[in-house]
Amino acid sequence: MVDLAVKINNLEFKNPVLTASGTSGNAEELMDFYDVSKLGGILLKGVTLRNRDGNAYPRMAETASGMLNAVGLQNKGIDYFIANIYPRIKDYKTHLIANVNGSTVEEYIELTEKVDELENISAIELNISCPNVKEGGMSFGISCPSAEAVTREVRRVCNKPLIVKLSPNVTDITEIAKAVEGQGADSVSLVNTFLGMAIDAEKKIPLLSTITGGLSGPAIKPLALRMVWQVYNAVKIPVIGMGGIMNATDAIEFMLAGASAVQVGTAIFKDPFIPVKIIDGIKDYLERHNLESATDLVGSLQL
Amino acid sequence: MVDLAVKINNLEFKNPVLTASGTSGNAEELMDFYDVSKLGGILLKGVTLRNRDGNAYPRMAETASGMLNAVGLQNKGIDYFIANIYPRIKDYKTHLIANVNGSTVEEYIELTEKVDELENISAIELNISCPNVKEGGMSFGISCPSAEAVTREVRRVCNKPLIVKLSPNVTDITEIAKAVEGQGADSVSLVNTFLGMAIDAEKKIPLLSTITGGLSGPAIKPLALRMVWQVYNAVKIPVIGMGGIMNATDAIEFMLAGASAVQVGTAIFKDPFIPVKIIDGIKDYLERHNLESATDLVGSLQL
Amino acid sequence: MSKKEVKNLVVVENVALNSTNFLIKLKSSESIPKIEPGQFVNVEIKDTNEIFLRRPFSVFDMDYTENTMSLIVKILGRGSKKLTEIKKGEELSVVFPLGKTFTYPDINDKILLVGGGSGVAPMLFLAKEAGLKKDNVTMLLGARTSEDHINVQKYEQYGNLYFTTEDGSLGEKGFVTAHSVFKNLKTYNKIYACGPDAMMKSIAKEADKAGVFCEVSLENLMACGFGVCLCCIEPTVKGNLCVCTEGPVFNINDLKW
Amino acid sequence: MSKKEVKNLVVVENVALNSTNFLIKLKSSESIPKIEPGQFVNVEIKDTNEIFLRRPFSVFDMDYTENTMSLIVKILGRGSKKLTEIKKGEELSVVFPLGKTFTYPDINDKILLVGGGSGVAPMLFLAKEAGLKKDNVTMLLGARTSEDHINVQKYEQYGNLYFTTEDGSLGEKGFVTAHSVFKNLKTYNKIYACGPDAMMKSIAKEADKAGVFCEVSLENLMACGFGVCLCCIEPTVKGNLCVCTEGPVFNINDLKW
Ligand SMILES: Cc1cc2nc3c(=O)[nH]c(=O)nc-3n(C[C@H](O)[C@H](O)[C@H](O)COP(=O)(O)OP(=O)(O)OC[C@H]3O[C@@H](n4cnc5c(N)ncnc54)[C@H](O)[C@@H]3O)c2cc1C
Ligand SMILES: Cc1cc2nc3c(=O)[nH]c(=O)nc-3n(C[C@H](O)[C@H](O)[C@H](O)COP(=O)(O)OP(=O)(O)OC[C@H]3O[C@@H](n4cnc5c(N)ncnc54)[C@H](O)[C@@H]3O)c2cc1C
Ligand SMILES: Cc1cc2nc3c(=O)[nH]c(=O)nc-3n(C[C@H](O)[C@H](O)[C@H](O)COP(=O)(O)O)c2cc1C
Ligand SMILES: Cc1cc2nc3c(=O)[nH]c(=O)nc-3n(C[C@H](O)[C@H](O)[C@H](O)COP(=O)(O)O)c2cc1C
Ligand code: FES
Ligand code: FES
Repeated sequence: MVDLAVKINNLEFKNPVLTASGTSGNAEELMDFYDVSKLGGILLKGVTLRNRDGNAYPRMAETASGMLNAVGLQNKGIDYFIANIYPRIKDYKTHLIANVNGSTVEEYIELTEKVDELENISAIELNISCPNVKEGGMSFGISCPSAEAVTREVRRVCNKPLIVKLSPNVTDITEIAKAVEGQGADSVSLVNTFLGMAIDAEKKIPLLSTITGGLSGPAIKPLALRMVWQVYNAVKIPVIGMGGIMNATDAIEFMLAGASAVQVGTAIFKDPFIPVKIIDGIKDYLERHNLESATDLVGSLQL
Repeated sequence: MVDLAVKINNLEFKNPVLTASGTSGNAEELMDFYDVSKLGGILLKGVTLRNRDGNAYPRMAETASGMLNAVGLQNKGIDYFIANIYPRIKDYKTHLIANVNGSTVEEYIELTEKVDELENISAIELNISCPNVKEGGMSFGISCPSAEAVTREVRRVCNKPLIVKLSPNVTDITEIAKAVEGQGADSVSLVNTFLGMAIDAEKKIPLLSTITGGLSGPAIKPLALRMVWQVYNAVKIPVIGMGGIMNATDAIEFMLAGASAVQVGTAIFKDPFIPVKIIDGIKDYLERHNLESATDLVGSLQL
Repeated sequence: MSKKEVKNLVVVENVALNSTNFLIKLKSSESIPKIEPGQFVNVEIKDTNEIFLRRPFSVFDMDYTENTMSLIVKILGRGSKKLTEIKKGEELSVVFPLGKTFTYPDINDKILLVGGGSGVAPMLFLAKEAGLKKDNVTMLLGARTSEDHINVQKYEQYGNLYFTTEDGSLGEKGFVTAHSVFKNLKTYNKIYACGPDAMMKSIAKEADKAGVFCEVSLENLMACGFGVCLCCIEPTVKGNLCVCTEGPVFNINDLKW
Repeated sequence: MSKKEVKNLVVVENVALNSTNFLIKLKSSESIPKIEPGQFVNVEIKDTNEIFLRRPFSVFDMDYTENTMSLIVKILGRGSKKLTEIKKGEELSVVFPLGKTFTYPDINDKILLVGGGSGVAPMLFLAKEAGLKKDNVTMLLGARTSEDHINVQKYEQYGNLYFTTEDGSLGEKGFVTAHSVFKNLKTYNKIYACGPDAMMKSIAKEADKAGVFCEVSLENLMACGFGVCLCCIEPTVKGNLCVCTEGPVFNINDLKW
């Protein structure tokens, strides 16, 4: 029997397959298809301090082996989440991780304080990499000083494991990773979406209401994989990898490159069962390769 | 009759479709298929001061809607080029543009001086964005001071139009674009390849001998398009756009976003006739849209 | 909570209804869940390097004894084109059931169903499922020319059929809202519409003026189809709602049209 | 300079030779350029979202009166698999002619041709085109088991056929280089080989020891196939050479094996 469990920051995940924030709603939507207790964990939809309508339609454009989105963190705010959503999902038998988003350091702090109170939220993913909001978001994640500042302040009020989600839209992602590690991040997750753009040539207009949006899906996999490998070699804290993972082979590649766990995002839109299939596929792989545990994969790329 | 000609830095191109450096050899290879005088121009294979063997095999990995390469500027050096290749190609009836590469500023200068002497080379593309060489290359293109330094020094010895080719592997490409504009670049071309990685999960090894390589092809189009649009809005000099252009619609999107001309790269590997088909497709589009000239497209995106 | 599924269904029929519309009938090996008018399925377009996401299609018909589901696919772009090329015997991966159904009419309601373009399918399904007397159901279908209309003769058993074409080649000439049935909108208890946005908007305006209950089925760009991506939103009086889970059917009073 | 073309050819035959090898015959509507043993074509794999680049295949046979070209495609991965599913009547986009041919033997030469795996095609083509007396041609084909061998009976007219299998189910047991023909390598004037790298390397070693002329056809990863990408290189005594333009046929003396 192979052991699929992985441990990150003292949290034991039954397997290394989580679903990515903004691609698996608040877990309830996946329950329509299967019991989410199969999953290693679920990164909940990005939450903000107050209600956000998100960006105008159209928010989505299909691209070669990927898609652009410009959702812009639509959500009803943390208080609504606590009052209405949390009670419904809190007993799901998997790790629920909040994805917190602010426009200012103060907002990040206030939000973290509220989430920190929620017993059944296992960890906090600090999203400093959303490319689809005018204020805050990615602007925190693309410079070391601002990434440091927000991590430091949030760390002070956060008693749960703190995962910082990094932006790939930078010259050197290892610099940012080291900066947040230095301020007490327990782990890093990467990558968020790449800033991209699509145009309707016939109408001569951008396809997104926001002109630019975030690219996800298989198109970005080679870039995400490179960044996970770079960051794995640069920091000591665990790395959670994502970006275009569509099947078990992709997930294994991220783990070989150094990811302790993976998140599956856009693939869910194609088929919500993909995360479950990936779990099975990793098990198969471990058996075929005579490996005992999923953790044996982590960083085991041979150079 | 629509007018396909575009003018960039006092060079008149018969149409806005050029072939990208490293993807169209030294023009001769395309002559096996058709007369290259059909093309707006040809960016010759990256040249260095001395012979370079390039990187070890394997140098290529297929990815979703794209490919990674790690060629590493294999070429016989500028003197060989001048003695053996230039005489054979110099009378092709299209713009031949040299793509110059150095490991040091001094090498860039010496190389530029040699190329500057070649009468039938129409312009120089300064490649400060090659991700596949250990020294020089991209390291010049990812920080403003180094991009400025090399542009300034090369500008001094370069009497031909100077195109600086930008790296997309940066936090803010407009900063680099403005930096090289400030040092006398006549135009900028973008993007070079994105640093990526691919892994053979079964063998647990990287697919490239160099571990990382440069991603090109349709996968990068949304990112390249966004950067062209950003740079077009940030500088006054002409922008030459590329990255995943596979057909006329793609090329038109780049022009709408602000490119005065486009370069076609990886698409040539799929079909060397694609650049020619794109020229025809742009002509069709202009006719359908009642536009008189290809220059009418440039930056005409409606927001 | 209604269970949703991802299933490979077998194509048992793919026939051209005219040059751009195809009827695709899919069969399940197991019993198929109940799907009602307005609901849709999200279909994978395989074997092409141009399509990444699934494509949503309204259900046109169900047969629970045969375990089949039918769609009408109109060729709009690359994905719908590819889909219409599928062959009998091939499998199609389908996510279903998705979205909400139309509000069923009351037994004595007089209803007007207006369909245009790819919006014809859910209107015909609703006409069939409504369970009303034939004379209480009016179906109005609009298209550019008579060739763009599909043969709907067998729906005459469910209601009275009217057509418009922009060139006057079938039925009345002009857009659907110019049709004479719109002269007496108040005679209807409920109006349902599905088609191009512009069409639905002008219908909504007329229904609103006449004060008649009106539901429309929206066709937004979707990534997931089951409520996780938040890409398919429509601004409503209740805020931005997902068309895939809170719709595609909306009461026009809720829309900000 | 030999003109190269990109053409849509029509599949006129696609037959399974065994469970993993398929013979695909392609027909041109116009006259087809001369293609010689060792040369290859680069084939587009359409209608799949997994494949981005073309795939190279050696030419197995040509017929200039019928204007057809044949390939033997062995299923290795996703692209070759997809290719073997193509149907008669469908079109295949092909770039050709690519690469260099083998050095033809002199009229009285005795030659040994060794093929393994997907390397069988160019060996059989060369046997047919060499124009030698049957007894001067020795063909040795290696595979894992007898089932992995294809039926090559009709090549008996061009030379003497020998087989090896790893399990001894056909011909001699073991790798090709263990076959008895390798005992007397010096009786051959020229040796040609195409197959897995390891096989070609051990043949090269034997040929080198025996001092016999030997050419091998390499199968490198290719992006373009016509010399512009510089991805397909092989280190040689003349530096890194492109397999697609300077090969795929190399004299073993030029290789750094
Ligand atoms: C709930 C719902 C039910 C639907 N029911 C049916 C049906 O029963 N029959 C039917 O034929 N079609 C139906 N559609 C529309 C169908 O989904 C689209 O025609 C299809 O997705 C187009 O895909 P394509 O690849 O052919 O077009 P593409 O090549 O992707 O696009 C072609 C053009 O159409 C636009 N477009 C694409 N999809 C949509 C969309 N969903 N809404 C608006 N514009 C779009 C694109 O922006 C582009 O300009 C429905 C859509 C929804 C959301
Ligand atoms: C000049 C030349 C002539 C050839 N002639 C023939 C022929 O006549 N018949 C035939 O069946 N095949 C031939 N091949 C090999 C054929 O090109 C490959 O089998 C094919 O490209 C594999 O594609 P795939 O998509 O099926 O494999 P993939 O799914 O892309 O790969 C499967 C595995 O095979 C490896 N691989 C893929 N392509 C190659 C390659 N070209 N060299 C080495 N390893 C590779 C990959 O790294 C991977 O591990 C030839 C190759 C070359 C370069
Ligand atoms: C529609 C959509 C919405 C997203 N929303 C969020 C979000 O709220 N918070 C966040 O941290 N990341 C968000 N992301 C980014 C994903 O979590 C993930 O980082 C990214 O999509 C790359 O992974 P993938 O290629 O597997 O999708 C979103 C992505 C998509 C496609
Ligand atoms: C195999 C290969 C070799 C390349 N060599 C060079 C080079 O020598 N100099 C250079 O400036 N760019 C080089 N490039 C980058 C291309 O010119 C181009 O910037 C990039 O591929 C993006 O465009 P595309 O997606 O159309 O290919 C190379 C790209 C590829 C794929
Ligand atoms: S399509 Fe994803 S939420 Fe509606
Ligand atoms: S495959 Fe491109 S040079 Fe050989």
